[in-house]
Amino acid sequence: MDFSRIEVDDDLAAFVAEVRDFIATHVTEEVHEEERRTGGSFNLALHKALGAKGWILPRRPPEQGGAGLDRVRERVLELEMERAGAPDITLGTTRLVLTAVEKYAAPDLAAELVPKVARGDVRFCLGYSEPDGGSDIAAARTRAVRDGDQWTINGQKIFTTGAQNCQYTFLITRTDPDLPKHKGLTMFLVPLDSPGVEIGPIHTVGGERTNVVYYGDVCVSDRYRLGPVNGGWGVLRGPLDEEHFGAGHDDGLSDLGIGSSWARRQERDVRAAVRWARTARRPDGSRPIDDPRVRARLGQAALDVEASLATPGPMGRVRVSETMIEVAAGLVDLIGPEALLPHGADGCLEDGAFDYAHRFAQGTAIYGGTTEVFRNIIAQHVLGLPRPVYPGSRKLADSRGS
Amino acid sequence: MDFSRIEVDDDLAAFVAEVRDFIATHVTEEVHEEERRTGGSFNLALHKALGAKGWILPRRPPEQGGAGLDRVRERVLELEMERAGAPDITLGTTRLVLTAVEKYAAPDLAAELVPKVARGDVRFCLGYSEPDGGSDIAAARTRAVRDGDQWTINGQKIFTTGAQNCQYTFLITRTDPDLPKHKGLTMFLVPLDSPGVEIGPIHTVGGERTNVVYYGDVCVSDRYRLGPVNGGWGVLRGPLDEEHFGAGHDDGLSDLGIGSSWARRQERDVRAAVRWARTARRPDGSRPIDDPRVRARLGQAALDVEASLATPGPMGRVRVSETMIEVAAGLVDLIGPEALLPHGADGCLEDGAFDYAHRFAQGTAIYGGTTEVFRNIIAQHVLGLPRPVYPGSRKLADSRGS
Amino acid sequence: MTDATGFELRRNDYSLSEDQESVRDAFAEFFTAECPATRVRAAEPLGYDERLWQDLVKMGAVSMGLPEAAGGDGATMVDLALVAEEYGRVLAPVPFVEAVTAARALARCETEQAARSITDTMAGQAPATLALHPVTAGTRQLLPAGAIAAAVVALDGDDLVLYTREDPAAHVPNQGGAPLAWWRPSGAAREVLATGPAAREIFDAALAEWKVLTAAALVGLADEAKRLGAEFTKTRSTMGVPIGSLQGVSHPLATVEIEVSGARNLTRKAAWFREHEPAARPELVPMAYANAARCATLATRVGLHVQGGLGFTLESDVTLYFRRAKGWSVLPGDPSDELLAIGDVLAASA
Amino acid sequence: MTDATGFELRRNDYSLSEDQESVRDAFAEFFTAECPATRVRAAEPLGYDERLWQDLVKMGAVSMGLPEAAGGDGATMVDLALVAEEYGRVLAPVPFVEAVTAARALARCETEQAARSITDTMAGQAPATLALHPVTAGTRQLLPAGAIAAAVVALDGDDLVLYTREDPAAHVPNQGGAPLAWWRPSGAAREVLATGPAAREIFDAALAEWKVLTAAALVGLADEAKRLGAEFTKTRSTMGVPIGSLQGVSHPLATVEIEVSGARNLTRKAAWFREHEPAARPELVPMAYANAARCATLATRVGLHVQGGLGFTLESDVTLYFRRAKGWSVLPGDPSDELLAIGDVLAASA
Repeated sequence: MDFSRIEVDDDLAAFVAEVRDFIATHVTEEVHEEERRTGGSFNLALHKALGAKGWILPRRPPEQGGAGLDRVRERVLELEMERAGAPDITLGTTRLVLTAVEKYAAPDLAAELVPKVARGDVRFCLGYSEPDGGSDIAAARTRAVRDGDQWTINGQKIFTTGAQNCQYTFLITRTDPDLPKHKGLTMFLVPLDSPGVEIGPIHTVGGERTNVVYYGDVCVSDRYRLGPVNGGWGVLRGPLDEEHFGAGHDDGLSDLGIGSSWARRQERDVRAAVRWARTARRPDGSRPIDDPRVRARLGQAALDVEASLATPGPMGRVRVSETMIEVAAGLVDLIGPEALLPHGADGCLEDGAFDYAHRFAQGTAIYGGTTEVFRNIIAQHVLGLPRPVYPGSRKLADSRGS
Repeated sequence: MDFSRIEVDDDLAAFVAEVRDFIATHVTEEVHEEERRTGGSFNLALHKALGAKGWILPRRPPEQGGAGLDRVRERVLELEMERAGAPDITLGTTRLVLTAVEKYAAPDLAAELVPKVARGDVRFCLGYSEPDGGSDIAAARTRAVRDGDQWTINGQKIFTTGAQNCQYTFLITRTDPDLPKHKGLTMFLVPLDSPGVEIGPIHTVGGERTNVVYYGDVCVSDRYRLGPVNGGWGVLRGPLDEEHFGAGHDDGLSDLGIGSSWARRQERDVRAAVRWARTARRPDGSRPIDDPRVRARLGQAALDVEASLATPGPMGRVRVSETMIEVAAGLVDLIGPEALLPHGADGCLEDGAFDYAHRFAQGTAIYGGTTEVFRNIIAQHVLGLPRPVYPGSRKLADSRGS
Repeated sequence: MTDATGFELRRNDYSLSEDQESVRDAFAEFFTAECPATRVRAAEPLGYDERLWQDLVKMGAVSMGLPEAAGGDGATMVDLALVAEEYGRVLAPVPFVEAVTAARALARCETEQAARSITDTMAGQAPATLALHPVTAGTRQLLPAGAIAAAVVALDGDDLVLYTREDPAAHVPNQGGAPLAWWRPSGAAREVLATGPAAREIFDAALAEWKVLTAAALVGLADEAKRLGAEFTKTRSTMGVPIGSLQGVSHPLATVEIEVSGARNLTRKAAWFREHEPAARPELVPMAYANAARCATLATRVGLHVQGGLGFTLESDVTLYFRRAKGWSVLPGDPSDELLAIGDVLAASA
Repeated sequence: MTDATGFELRRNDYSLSEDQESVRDAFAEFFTAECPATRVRAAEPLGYDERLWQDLVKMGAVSMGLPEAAGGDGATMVDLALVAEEYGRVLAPVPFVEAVTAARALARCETEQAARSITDTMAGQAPATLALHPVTAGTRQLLPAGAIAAAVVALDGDDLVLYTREDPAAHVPNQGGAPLAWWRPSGAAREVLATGPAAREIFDAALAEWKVLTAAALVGLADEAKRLGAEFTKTRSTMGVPIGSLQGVSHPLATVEIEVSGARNLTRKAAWFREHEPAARPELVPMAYANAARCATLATRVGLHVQGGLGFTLESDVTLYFRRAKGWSVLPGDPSDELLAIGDVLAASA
């Protein structure tokens, strides 16, 4: 157990300064403005600039396009980028998929892609969910049919976030509908410029853009298959477990769970609410912070955020999401209607942070599996409770029409 | 919609006085003391005194052993008895079962029992749950086997509250294990002095006494059968619906749900907490009520109780129970360790009301079906959501070993 | 709370009369027919549909709540709460609550200007609205319906004042999609409507009515958000079963049903007491308001969540409800300040 | 909260060292072997088992937390929190938290009487305990372990005082089954241990330690209540399926797992900061305490409820946990006062 300060020697201080310089140059108000406008969580210039620094794959050696950073420096980079609110969803999905690509792609494909990913020229998105499928990814019905060295793909995927900014999607397909549900799946890295791929934008109440992606007779070379035919579930497991359980990097620096960066964002929102409470004036001239009820409620909010950061694994995933929703709603209540004025509106507080947080929070209980999926995981894998038996848990046939 | 005061004319005022007199005479400190000691929610002398007044079946005409009260007077009696904390569980189960007895028992049996019930000489309890059965009453495995005019009963029931004070139990038995689950059940009114009946006490953390009742080769005459053989589920439905949905007496005076008397008890606890907050002194000499945080929390408690009283049907049943638990815990927190000193302890507050309420509350989410059972009812019957399919929902065979 | 001492027995009748049912059904029908979600969307971001408002006024939504002396129908607060619930159910982009409460306040003042403002509102003109906070020198407040109102009823010191102006103030975009505007009493015609205790009394009554009707609107909003969620779960499947059959989905929806059904009754009870015995249970208005606010937050959260990723997209109608749950309920400030108001009543009770 | 300005990077390592794991395992083994529920029941209503206490002292549960100069092993607050969690898990009827915090406070005072009291405690005699509230003239307070303690460490005005007495005070029965007694400083020997700011500092530290260790005990209590509930649901069936496979049962248990796992980590983190940088994150102690109190309330409620009617009977061990969840957590007063303490830190932060 260790929460001590990392000693900042001159060398590390110089690195911090370098990161902050980089952010000041590349994570500009224009980047934020574009993000508010598009919700894509991606900025091409920023991504390329990261690539030029070797910071897309920062710990890799320079010969692999990285910057050879140690874990401490990598963590500095992560936290400073996060604090600056740099758009990073596509950066995250790209890194997530790369692991599977390096493990399962043909060597020549991996060798081709890694340097491009490192430079920022190639990005990956996740082709998991289907419009009718809900959280049951293994029920995928998008079909891939083989014809010699080619596969023909038909189907549609939803919530393929970043598709408009990526070169490939990490696609789960059904290659054998007669096998048991989890055993007839194959993964592909599908070039998004293939004829027959059509990307349609979907916007969320949180201000994000995601996509529905249609695949109509899309021809993909077998070269882009990842792992064995009908062995797709195993290929997907790694990245999925990373999403479901968190990376679990046991290096004493990492977050306990993947929701931690959301929680830290909310920590900043609570701090912003404290600022508001110290500076706003009530009609009687008092400050909200002078009111013990306000202090106690800010105290509860800070506690919930701290507890969510301390909650490990899939438990943390749920605790963070539910805290996000609860605390964001509580801050709106506490502050009143001004909290609902968005960025740019006359009189908006803290750049619209409270308005944004309240809308954004709802999605965090859905991304990468709903909180119910995670509660099932906790019940079965942590508590050892008996697994429920559903008609369609094992066989694909039964989930037809779903 | 009408919440106006009932006008109290001289006649009604005299009745109120009569009730209060009765209570002062019969709901004495000794009665309360016995109740705290035994937890039986029954006092023989009180019950007989009620019978002598015609107040066990108060609206029936005197010739049926009642007092011929109108609904307003009946309501006065109910509320005053409740406010006095008169033990009344056995009174309630007796009334509940009587409806089924009058509807389904052989006329001579009903004719024999009604006056005895009215006088207080005969009381009924509910023989529903079984030790392994949980909330699924229809899965009853207690067997009744016919031999001519006699039935032989074997099995055990749990939570037969009041069995030690009753003459008969309203027993659900399995008479045909080969029929579908709900169709092989038969109801009996089993005399509790029958050889082979053994009553074992069970005490709860709420201070109540209930029982496990063993039936070993208990012979019961067919005279005590209620309703058709294998038609027991229909006989049970009436009393069960009353427990599950509340009486639904649409007379503009009645409670919305059966949990309302609990909620009114809690209303008195909140009022007691207000008294505490006005009289206690903090180390700095201030009263808790002077603290806006305390007032706001008492306000939330009062709101929750009021909302629970306003919530109808099965929804109210859940809202009341969950409010009981939440508010009782909240009052303990608010007041601190003195709230946990039981009746009679040095320094206990309000006669130990807060200690009692916190323990008692937990059971209210279980009695007559857990809150999960009621949520299922709401989901399926109010929201029209699809019914889940379980292996044992239809057939008894599948619930064997459960 | 009932009186702990002395005997008091009250009726406990939540049922609606036939007349009340007719009023509710008529407005439910109007709102359902005239205000599908497409119309709510079309009225964004301002949150005002002038034609809908004029049609609603023609139906008598404002006049019904005015005394007969003022040309109204003398409907009770219960009737108005029933209408407000239907208004909330469809998120109608009209200033129903503000216009009604302001007009009722004006009707309690016997000035010429008050009468003229009522006449204007009843003619379907831009209505008067109510400033929820007393005027404080040097500060502005967010005014409900401020971006469309022609006049403002406000408490200014010891006076209840009607401020009229040529043009409504500039709309301030907000998550609730409401026609809010920043407002302070500058440069507008100012007429004192009442003064001293009478002014305070009329203002307090108007604010209480605003809260009761907003609570009712939040109940309607919550009920519909729940319905949208529940319907979705009936048709979607996972693992071969409809998701609505899974307790992980059905139990939260049942919890919403529990909360909505209680919030509805509590709000109507508050409306009844407000109408018939406002001094008897003063805590009911803050109770109804705080409870409806909490209920709407819960119902929209669940109604959205059970629809998974689709519920979170802008195309999903439930997001319209989600945004207004908070947008409406925090207009007067922190809804949990109501808890303190309840506590103050408890503290003062015998 | 981390500092918003300036750069600070901290480690975020919740893992236990091998030594810490050994300490935890040793005490877990001791408590599991020595303190089944039957022994907890046998010690009721007083809530004290003298032999168990002596055995625990022999194991070094008190001495481990004392500085080497005082004959102890210099264990950290993290180590003590690990032991407290195991103590809470079995509801051991011993004054572990009180004796340890009082002894550590005494060890910070350099008086002869303090040293003697420590020696007595370490010999397995009736220990000293800690008065959680400063002495107020004319009022008495409920003293944890008051019915078994031979001495009381209390803040009295500007002084930290050790009160010793012949016999422990009379036990007050209480829902938590704890050896509580009413206490005021009368008729007992009185020795000043420290005075002025030093007295306040030692008292505040002792109270913070008491809260951290009680939070840890509540985490253990909650974890076991959850386990009892979960085990029950694995073996009981309804409708032909184990009830633990129903989301209406498994999801609330999962929620408890979420809360317990977070409360555990948060408490250990508070213990770490208390040990190593008490001034850096003063809000962590009230956070850990309020959170553990809430968690224990939830865990015992759910652990009891999922066992249905059987869970509510006195025979069910979970009721022992249920009664202590509140019994332990409200000893210093309202756990939500901790929220105000957190808010005060926030208000004072830059």
